[in-house]
Amino acid sequence: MLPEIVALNTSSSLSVPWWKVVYDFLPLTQWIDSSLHNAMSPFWTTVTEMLIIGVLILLFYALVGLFLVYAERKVCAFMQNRLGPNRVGPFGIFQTIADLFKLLFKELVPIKNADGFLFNLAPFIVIIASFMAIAAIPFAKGLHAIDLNIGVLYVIAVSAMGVIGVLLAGWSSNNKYSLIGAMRSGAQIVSYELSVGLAIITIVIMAGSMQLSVIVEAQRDGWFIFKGHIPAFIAFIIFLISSTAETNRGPFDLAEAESELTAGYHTEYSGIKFAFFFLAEYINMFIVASIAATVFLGGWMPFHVGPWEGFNHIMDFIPPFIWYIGKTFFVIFLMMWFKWTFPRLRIDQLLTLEWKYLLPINLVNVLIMAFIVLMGWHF
Amino acid sequence: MRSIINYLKEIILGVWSLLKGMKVTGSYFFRPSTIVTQKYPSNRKDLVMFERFKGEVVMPHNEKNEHKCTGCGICELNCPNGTIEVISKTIITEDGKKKRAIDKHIYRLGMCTFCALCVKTCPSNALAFSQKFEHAVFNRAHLIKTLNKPGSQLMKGVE
Amino acid sequence: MDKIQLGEFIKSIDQDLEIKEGKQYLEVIVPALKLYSLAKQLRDKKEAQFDYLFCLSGVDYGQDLGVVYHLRSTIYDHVIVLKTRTADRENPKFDSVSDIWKTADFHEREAFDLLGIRFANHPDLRRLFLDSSWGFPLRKDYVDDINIVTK
Amino acid sequence: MEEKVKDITSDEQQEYVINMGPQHPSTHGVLRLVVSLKGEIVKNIEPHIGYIHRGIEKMCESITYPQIIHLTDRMDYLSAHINNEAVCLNVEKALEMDIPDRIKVIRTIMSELTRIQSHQLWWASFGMDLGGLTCFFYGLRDREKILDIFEETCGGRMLVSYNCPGGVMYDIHPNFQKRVKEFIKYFRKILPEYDQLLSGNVIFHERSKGIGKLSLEDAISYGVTGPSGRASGFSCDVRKHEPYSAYDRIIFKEILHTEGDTFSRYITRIDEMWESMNIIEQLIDNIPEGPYSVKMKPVIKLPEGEYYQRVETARGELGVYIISDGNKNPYRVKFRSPNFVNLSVFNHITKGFKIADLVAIGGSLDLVIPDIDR
Repeated sequence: MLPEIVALNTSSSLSVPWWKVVYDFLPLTQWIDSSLHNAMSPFWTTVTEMLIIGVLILLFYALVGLFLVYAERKVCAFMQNRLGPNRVGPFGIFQTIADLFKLLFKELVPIKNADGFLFNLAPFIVIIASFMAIAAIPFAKGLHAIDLNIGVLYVIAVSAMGVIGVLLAGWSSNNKYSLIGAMRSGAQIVSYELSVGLAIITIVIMAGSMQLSVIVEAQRDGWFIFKGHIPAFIAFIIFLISSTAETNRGPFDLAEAESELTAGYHTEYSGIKFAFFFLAEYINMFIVASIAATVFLGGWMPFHVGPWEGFNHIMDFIPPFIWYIGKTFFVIFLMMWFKWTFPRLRIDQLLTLEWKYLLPINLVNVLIMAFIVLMGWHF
Repeated sequence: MRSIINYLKEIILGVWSLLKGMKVTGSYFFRPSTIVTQKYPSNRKDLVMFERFKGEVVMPHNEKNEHKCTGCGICELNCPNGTIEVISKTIITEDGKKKRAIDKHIYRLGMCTFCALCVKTCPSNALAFSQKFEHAVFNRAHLIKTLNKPGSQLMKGVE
Repeated sequence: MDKIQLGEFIKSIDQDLEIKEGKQYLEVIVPALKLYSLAKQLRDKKEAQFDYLFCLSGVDYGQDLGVVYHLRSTIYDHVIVLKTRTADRENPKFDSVSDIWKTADFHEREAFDLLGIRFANHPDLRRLFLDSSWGFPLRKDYVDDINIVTK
Repeated sequence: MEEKVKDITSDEQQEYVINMGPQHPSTHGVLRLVVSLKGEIVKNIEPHIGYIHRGIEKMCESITYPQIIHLTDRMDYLSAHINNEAVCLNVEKALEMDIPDRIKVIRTIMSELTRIQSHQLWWASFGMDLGGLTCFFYGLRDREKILDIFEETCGGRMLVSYNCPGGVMYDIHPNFQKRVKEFIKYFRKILPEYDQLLSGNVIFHERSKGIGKLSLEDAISYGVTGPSGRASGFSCDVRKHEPYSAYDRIIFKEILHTEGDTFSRYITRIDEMWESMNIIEQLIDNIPEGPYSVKMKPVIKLPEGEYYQRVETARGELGVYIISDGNKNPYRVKFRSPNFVNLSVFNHITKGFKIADLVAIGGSLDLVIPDIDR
């Protein structure tokens, strides 16, 4: 099988090694596009493509969600001297699937005096918000649902929409704990959205573009976290902190604060509606991590060290998709590590952290970065 | 100026304390040998309880189906919860004397608090604790046990 | 102060009080009416300073109902026991000491709950463990055919 | 008739009453707190207790003295051994018995092990209250080691029922000394990890310093004892003031802090764990030879009179007040349980703080609900 592909590809472009061609998804997507165009009218082509992408993202969504739940449980178990899930399947890998079935079959408990429409709408808003954000993320070269020229802005804007679902859930549940949780979440997201934006702007200044594919392409000879040295690193840390807060994860999980508010905004949800919140939390984490990977760690770009040709070749050999996933999971692991180490903050401390520490540091950081870019002091 | 230095110092010390915490959890994450979880139902075979473990009260019988219980009822008196009930009968011994012996030694596991007073106060050491700890049954009536085996007799030489 | 000095001290406050040398602590039998003023003096007087009420127990003596106060001074480390009782079983009433020692608040609620002893001037005398339909279980004449099983 | 217009801006109208418990993750049992809030700020807390009131004091009146032991086990189940010791000491004091040194030393070692395991569980659940779930597992992991020691010697893990009037139930297990020494060695290495994970953590400092201040006067007036009281500078360690068992022959210091906030309550307990290890180390190598139990009459009857015994449990001062009328059953038993008294201060120190602080303060008071309800 392999030699054939090599033969096929080397004929088209002799200068590039074969694996670079294989790892480029652009020809594949273009081929699908053109063959669809040949078969049907442009309108139906678009519809079919949308359907295909929708189904693919849905599948990816479910897989990532299930895997992340499993990974989180394993990671936290190992940090806590436990084994974690180990009953269903080898090493418990089917545990989350079993959980999924459990959640699917569970009764949806109707809540007395709850605002029924909003109560049912809330989980969908949360999940749609995270669903939309996935569309703009470049998984590998050419593996892109949509390449907006304001990709970064789009992802941040859309992923922040989930808080509306959280607010609605808290409000409509007719539960006092839920309401407190929702209000906390609102205050939290409004504050931390600012830091997320500013941290990314630091890099946008360097890249000179908000298009995600351009940002990734600009990191061909070095990731931004290395290129932008000190300010980029600070921005990365701030991004990590504030994005953890944005996804309502520990130590910033005040909205659900299980020791204070039992389960916060999703106290009253059960069955699949609860699963939506649960899944959305993990997908949000994935999205945030993939933005961090794309913007700071070079997306699907392999790790290159300037003059080491051999080393760079070996790195090139690893498929970009693996690079991308690896970086994303590294960031996710960092976030899990935070969650399972630190105690939770209080709501006023959370806001103090944002307005007194992160925001001023961030503003100064943007300034420094602009200056560095202006003087050309970056690598 | 001093306030700025303090501000930065605060941040650095804070981050350092957080990193120290992460070191602890991180080091355990990369040392799976420290895991303490026992895979309980699958390690049943080599799971040994300590010999003093108070699982449930039993009446040891020897191979001739003999026990040491004389039916004196001291255990029943000492039990704080009414867990034990001794039903005695009178038997006629070989030399023709009437003698008290147990008919049934009833033990209600569901009420037992494992205070060990019955085992400790038994004058003839007829009772003991077993190491069995899997007591779950589907019917509560199964928790009422008769400790003396059917057809068992008093061990010779025990008064 | 040791027991003898304490006894003399109590005598100096009120001649009529009955003082009993207990096996462990000095015991003072106080009439219900004198209780509050004695308690206050015991707390405030410089030589005594019984600032720590470490136990307050209601007791049913069969005929009488009584309250026993165990007091200790955190400064001098001496202990005294105040005992008071009343023959009125229908509406037993003592003065509350919860404004002298705040810990008495809960203790008195407990005594009210389990023995039905009322404390005048208590800020919030409600039942603590049981609901209002229960009797007063620690009284000796309490009967409960359902919950108390005796062989 | 004039209709009164409701003033919706008054404080009473704006109160947001939430019902924490009886089933709530941070009340550690069936404690119900009716919390009045204004926004996130706590205005008033009203504890509702009695959900597991079993009437232990009433039950004691109808059982004999050795049988009381299994009930005191179930009061403060985390310091079961110390509770039992209180009853036994009281009975022995009433009978004016001489207790051999071996029993005293065994009891002291066991008490201190109980104190350590209780503080470990407290540390675990306190970390969990603050949101650091990992603390919970580390605390329980280390506690398991002590429970194993208990299980080997006493046969029980939590409710040990090891004391009895006149001594202890069984002699210590041959492995006991070796295992305790191993544990001390292990735990001396692990305890600094607790500090790295929680005590030194900047988030934890923010969450606990200056929260729930209890002044010395209030601590005495409310009778808050144990580590919670000592954190306010209230010298209330019964082991020092009225030494019982072998505490009069060992050198240890009473841990006192003065701030009285959540952090100093925390650090008092951590220091107590170190101190308890010191106590055990002093005793473990020189357990005197002798009988493990004094022969008692089959029916123990206390002479008529009143007896009061105080001991220091992991949560404070436990008083056992026995009134005997000369029968084999006590006439009246009163347990002055430390948690019951410590709970009374909860409302006082939590006013004006936030919900999250309420959880932190509740955790730092270390309430065990069965001891409150009895």
